[in-house]
Amino acid sequence: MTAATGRKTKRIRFDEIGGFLANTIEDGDLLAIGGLFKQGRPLALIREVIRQRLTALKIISSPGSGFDVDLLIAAGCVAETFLPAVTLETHMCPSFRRAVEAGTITAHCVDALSVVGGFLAAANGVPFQPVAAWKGSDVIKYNPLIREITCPFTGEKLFATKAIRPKLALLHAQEADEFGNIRHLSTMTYADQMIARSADTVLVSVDRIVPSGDIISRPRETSIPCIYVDAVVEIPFGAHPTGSFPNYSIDEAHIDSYATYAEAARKGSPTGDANLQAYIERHVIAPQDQEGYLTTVGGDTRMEELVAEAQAL
Amino acid sequence: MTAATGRKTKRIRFDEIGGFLANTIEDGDLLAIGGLFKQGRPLALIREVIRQRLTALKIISSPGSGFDVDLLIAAGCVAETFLPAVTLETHMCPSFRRAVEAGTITAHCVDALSVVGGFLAAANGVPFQPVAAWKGSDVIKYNPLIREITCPFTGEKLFATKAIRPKLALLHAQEADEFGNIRHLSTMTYADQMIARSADTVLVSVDRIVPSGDIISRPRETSIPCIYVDAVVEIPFGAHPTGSFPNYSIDEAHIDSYATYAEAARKGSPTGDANLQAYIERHVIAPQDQEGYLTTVGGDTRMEELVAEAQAL
Amino acid sequence: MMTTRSADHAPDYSPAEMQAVFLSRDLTDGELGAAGASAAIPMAAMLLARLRHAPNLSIAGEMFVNPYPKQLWSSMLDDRALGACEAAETFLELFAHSHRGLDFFFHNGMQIDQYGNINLHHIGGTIDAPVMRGPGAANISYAVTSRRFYICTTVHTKRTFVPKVDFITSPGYLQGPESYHAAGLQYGPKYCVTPLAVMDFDPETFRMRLKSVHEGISVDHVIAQTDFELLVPEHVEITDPPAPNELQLLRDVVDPKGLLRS
Amino acid sequence: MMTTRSADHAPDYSPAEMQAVFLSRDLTDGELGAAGASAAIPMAAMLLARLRHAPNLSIAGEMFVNPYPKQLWSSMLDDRALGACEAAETFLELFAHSHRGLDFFFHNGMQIDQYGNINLHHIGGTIDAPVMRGPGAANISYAVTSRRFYICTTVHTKRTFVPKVDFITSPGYLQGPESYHAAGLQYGPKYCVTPLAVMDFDPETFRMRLKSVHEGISVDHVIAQTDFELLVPEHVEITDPPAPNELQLLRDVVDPKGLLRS
Repeated sequence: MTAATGRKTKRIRFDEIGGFLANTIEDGDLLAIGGLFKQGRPLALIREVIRQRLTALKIISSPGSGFDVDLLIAAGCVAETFLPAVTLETHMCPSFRRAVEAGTITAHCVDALSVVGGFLAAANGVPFQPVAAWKGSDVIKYNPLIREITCPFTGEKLFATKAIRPKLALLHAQEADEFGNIRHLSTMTYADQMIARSADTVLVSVDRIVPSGDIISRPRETSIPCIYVDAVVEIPFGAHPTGSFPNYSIDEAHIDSYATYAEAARKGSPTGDANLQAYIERHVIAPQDQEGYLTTVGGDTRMEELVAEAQAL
Repeated sequence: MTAATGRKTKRIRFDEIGGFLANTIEDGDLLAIGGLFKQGRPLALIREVIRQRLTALKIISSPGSGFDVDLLIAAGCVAETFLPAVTLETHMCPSFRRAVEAGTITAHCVDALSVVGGFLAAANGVPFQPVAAWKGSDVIKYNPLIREITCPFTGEKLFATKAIRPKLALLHAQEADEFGNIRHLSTMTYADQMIARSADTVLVSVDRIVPSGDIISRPRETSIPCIYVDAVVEIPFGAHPTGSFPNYSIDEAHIDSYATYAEAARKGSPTGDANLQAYIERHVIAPQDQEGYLTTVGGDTRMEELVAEAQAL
Repeated sequence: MMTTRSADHAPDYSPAEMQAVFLSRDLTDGELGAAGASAAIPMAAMLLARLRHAPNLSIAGEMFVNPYPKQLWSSMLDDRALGACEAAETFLELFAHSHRGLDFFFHNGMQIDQYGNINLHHIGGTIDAPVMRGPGAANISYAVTSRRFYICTTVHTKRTFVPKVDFITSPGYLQGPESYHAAGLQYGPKYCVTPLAVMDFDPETFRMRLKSVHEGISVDHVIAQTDFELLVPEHVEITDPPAPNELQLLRDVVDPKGLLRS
Repeated sequence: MMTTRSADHAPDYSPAEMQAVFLSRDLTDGELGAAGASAAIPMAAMLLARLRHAPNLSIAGEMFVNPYPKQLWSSMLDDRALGACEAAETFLELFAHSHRGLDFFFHNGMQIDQYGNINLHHIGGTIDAPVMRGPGAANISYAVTSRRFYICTTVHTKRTFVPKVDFITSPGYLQGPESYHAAGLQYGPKYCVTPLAVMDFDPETFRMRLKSVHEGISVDHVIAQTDFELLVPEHVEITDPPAPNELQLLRDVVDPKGLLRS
C-alpha cells in the first residue's frame, strides 16, 4: 500500500513564516525553543519572531540556552524567562544579565528537572510530574513551577513540577518530509521530542526536506512524528550561528562578535547600545530572506568552513 | 579517541544463562518480559527459566503477552501475573485461563497505563506516575497498583500508579555489542527501553552480536545503552516462536500447535495434561542448547521460511 | 418495525467487509485514530478511508504512526501487520495520547451491554474467582481520551449482547445518563457495528438502538440475537452496501489476501 | 602549616592539566559519572581515567553514553564535543539518572563557600533583584542522586571562595552537619579542586580543609586567595604531579589540541 493522494503538505515557504507566527502566537504568550546552548537552535525562526515585533514573550527552552535568548532580550521581545541555565559558555549572556539586573525582565528560578518534568507531564497528558531530588537547594524556594506532594504509596514527601504547555514551539532539525515527519541526524536531540508533544503548535525548520518514501523506509529514525508538527520549513543553515550536526558546526566567531557588542552595551559603553541595535538591524531586520542573512555573516565561504568543521569531527 | 583496552565483556554463552539466572532471581521474585504478544519475546531465556525450575514467580510484561506466559504457567513457574492482556490473539491463552479459573494463580487486574506508568516511574526514579484516565472502568476498583491522588496545582482528582521495579528483566533484540549496547532493528520496541531502565538486572538475548565500532558509528540507533544492561547473549532465533523483525517472522503454526495441546489440557481431555507436559519435555526440558531446540521445531527448513516471510513484508 | 428493502440474493461481500466499509465512511479527513490489538476490521476501515476520502487521516496506535501494510493481518501490533510506517514509537506514546487525545478508537468485547459497556475480563463468578477468565484489555483509557469510539465485534449473539456486563473493562454509558455524568465521562461509543447490523445510542436514555440491518438480515434476527431490549425505531434502514469502488479498493489495495472474506 | 616540598622550577604542565590528572586518579573502574555543560577538565579526567586505569568507567551525561571525542572542547553538551558515542539519549535520561543514580558528578560555581555550597545564580541583592545575575544551573539534582561530587573551578580567588554563598544553587554541606542532616541530604562534595590546591572536607565539621597544594604554590598563597578560614592541617602535601605516562596520554590522546594548556 502506498501513500494516499490528496494529502495536504505541511511545508511552508520562508516568506510564510511571518504569517504563521501571526496566526499562532501573540504578545505575552509562552514560546518554547528547541535545541540546547549552541546546537539545534531555530535561529532563522527566532529572527522572524523579532521581525514580527512580538513583545512581552515568556520564553522556555530545553535546560540550556544562550545566544538566541540573549538576542530576543536585546531586541525587546521578552518579559519573562523560565530557563535553567543562560550562558554563552565562554561568556555570560550580556543582555540577559543586563535585563535581569535592571529588573526589566523576570528570570524565574527554575532548574532542569522542573522544566524537563514540566514538558514531560504535558507530553504525557497529566497535570504534573513527580520529582525526587532538589533537597537543600535554594532553587526550590523560588521556583514557581513546583509544589510539595506526598507519595500516596510510601508517604514520602517529594515534589511535583507543573505541566508546561507552550503556545508555540520553534524547533530545528536536519531533515523532514513535507508532511511534517521530523528526523534528527544529530547525536543530541535534547528535549525537542518532549517539547513537540507539549506545545499547542509546533513549527520546525530543517536543513533539508526529503521525500516521504525516505522517511517511511526508516521509521525508527523519525524523531518527531507528523501528528505533533503543524508546519515545516526548509531553511539552509537555519540554525546558524548555532550548529546543526552533522551538517554544519557552531559559528563561535559570530557568537563572540555578538557577545562583544552586547557586553559593551551592558557595560554602558557610549556606543554600546547603538552598536548592538546596529547588529540587530543588519543581521535580523534588514535581510529579506535566509540568503540575505547568510550574506551578512560571511556567505558561502563561511558556511563551507562550518560544513567542513562538522565533517571533520 | 578509541575504545579503552581492558574493558570487560558483558557477553555470556548460552550455557551460562542458567548460572546467570541462579544468581539474579529466586522463587517468588518479580520477572519482567520484553516484547509484546508474538514479537520480540525472549523465549530462549524463558525456556531456561523453566529448566531452572523457578517457581511462584510474579510475571509482568509490556501490556500484551501470550505464548510465553502461558508456557510458564503450564510449566508451573507462576504464582501471580500483572498483565493487562493475555491472549494468543487467534485463541485465548488456555493455561492462563485454566489457572485463573481454578484459582491456582492470581491474575491481578491491571491495564496498560498502570503497567507502563509503573515502568516509567521506576525508570524516572520516582515512586509513582500520575495518570489522568480510567474513569468508569471496573479495572481501577481491583487494580493493586493504583491509588487516588489530588493534583497539587489544579486540585483535580486523578490517579497514581506505583513504580514497578522487577528483580530481573528478560529482553530480546536484534543486535548488540559485547558491552551490552542494544539495538532494535524492529519497528516496534514496545516497552523494552522502559523495562530495562526499571529492572534491577537486565539480560538480553540478541540475534547477532556486532562489533563495538558498528554501535559507535550510529549512536542514535542504540535503543538501550550498556549502562542498563548486565549481560547479553547471542541466540539465533532466540525469540522463536515469536518474531524478531526484520530478521524472522512469527511461527504461527507452532504457536497453534502449542495452543491445541494446552486447550485440550484445559478442557480436561484424558490425554491433555500428558500431551502438554510432553510438549514441555520435548521443546523445553530436553534440548541441550538452541540448536537442539530448533531441531524440535523444524530446524533450518522452518527457520528459512520464517526468514523469508519477514523479508517479504 | 420492518426493513425498507429486502435482499433476495446473498450479498457479494462478507459481513466483515460490510463492517469495514461502514466504519470507513464514518471517519473524517484530518482525524487521528487508533485501534487495539485484534483489529483487522478497524485497520481495514482506516486504510480504506485514507485511500478513498480521508488522505489526511492519521493512524497512530500507541507505538507507530501511519502504517502502510501490504496486506491485512489479524493483529495490528507487530511489524508484520504494520509494514512500513512514518514513525516508530514506544509505549511512552500511550501517555502522549492522553494529552491531545484521539478522535476515534475501536473496541471489541466478550460481552457488550445495552449501554455500550465492554467486558473483556470475566464471565460469571468474580474477577478473583471467575467462571471464565477473558484476555483482559491492554488499554482502557480511551473511554476518557478518545472523543468517540466504535464497538466492532465479529460475533453478534445473545452470549455477547447481554443486558449488563459482568465486569466493565471499558465503560460505554455505564448505567445510563445519571451514572455516566456522575463518573465524569465525556465521551462514549458512537456506533456498535456487528456482522448483522449497526446500532447507535439513544441520545435521551443512552440505550443501544438499532440503526440499520445489513443486506439480507432481518430486524427480527437481530432482536433474536440480542439478550436485551434493543430499541428499534419504526423504520429501520438497510445498511448501505459497499459501493463497487469501495469494494475494489478494499480488495485490491487494503486486503489483497482476503482476510476479511475468510 | 608548611609544605613538605617546594618547587624551584615552573611545572611543565598547566594547572588545568594538574586538576584533570588529580581528578582522574580518584575515579574508579566500573563507576558511572557525568559532568555538566562547561566541563573540559572533568571530561579530560574521565577520558584519562578510562584510558589509564578504569576501562569500565561509564561516562553518561543526561543525553549520551560513552563519548569518544577526538579532542577536548569547552562544552560537553554538543555533538562536536562528544565525537562518536555508544548511545544518544534525550533529556528523558535526566530522570533516569535519578533511579540508579550516578557514582560521581562535577560542579563548578561563581561562589563556593566553606561548606562546599555552590552559587551560580546571583551575587549581591536578591534572586529577584540581583546586583549580578549568573547563568543559573541546568541541573541541581545531583546533590541528591550522585553518590559523590567534585567541585572543580578554574578560578581560586577571594571573590569565588566566600564564607557563605549568596544563593545555594546546589547544596554542599549547607551550614554544617545539623542543617545537612535536617535537609535529608546523604551525599556531598568529596574534593574541591582548583588551579592552586586540593581541598577536602573535615568529617566532623564538614568545613573545607586544605589537602594538598599544587607544585609551586604555597599554603599561604591559598589562604590569601580564600575569603574564609580554611582548615589547614599541620602537614600539607604537595599534590602528586602528573606522571609522565599520565601527561602523555592526556596530551596525545585526550587533549591533542592543548585546550587545557591554553
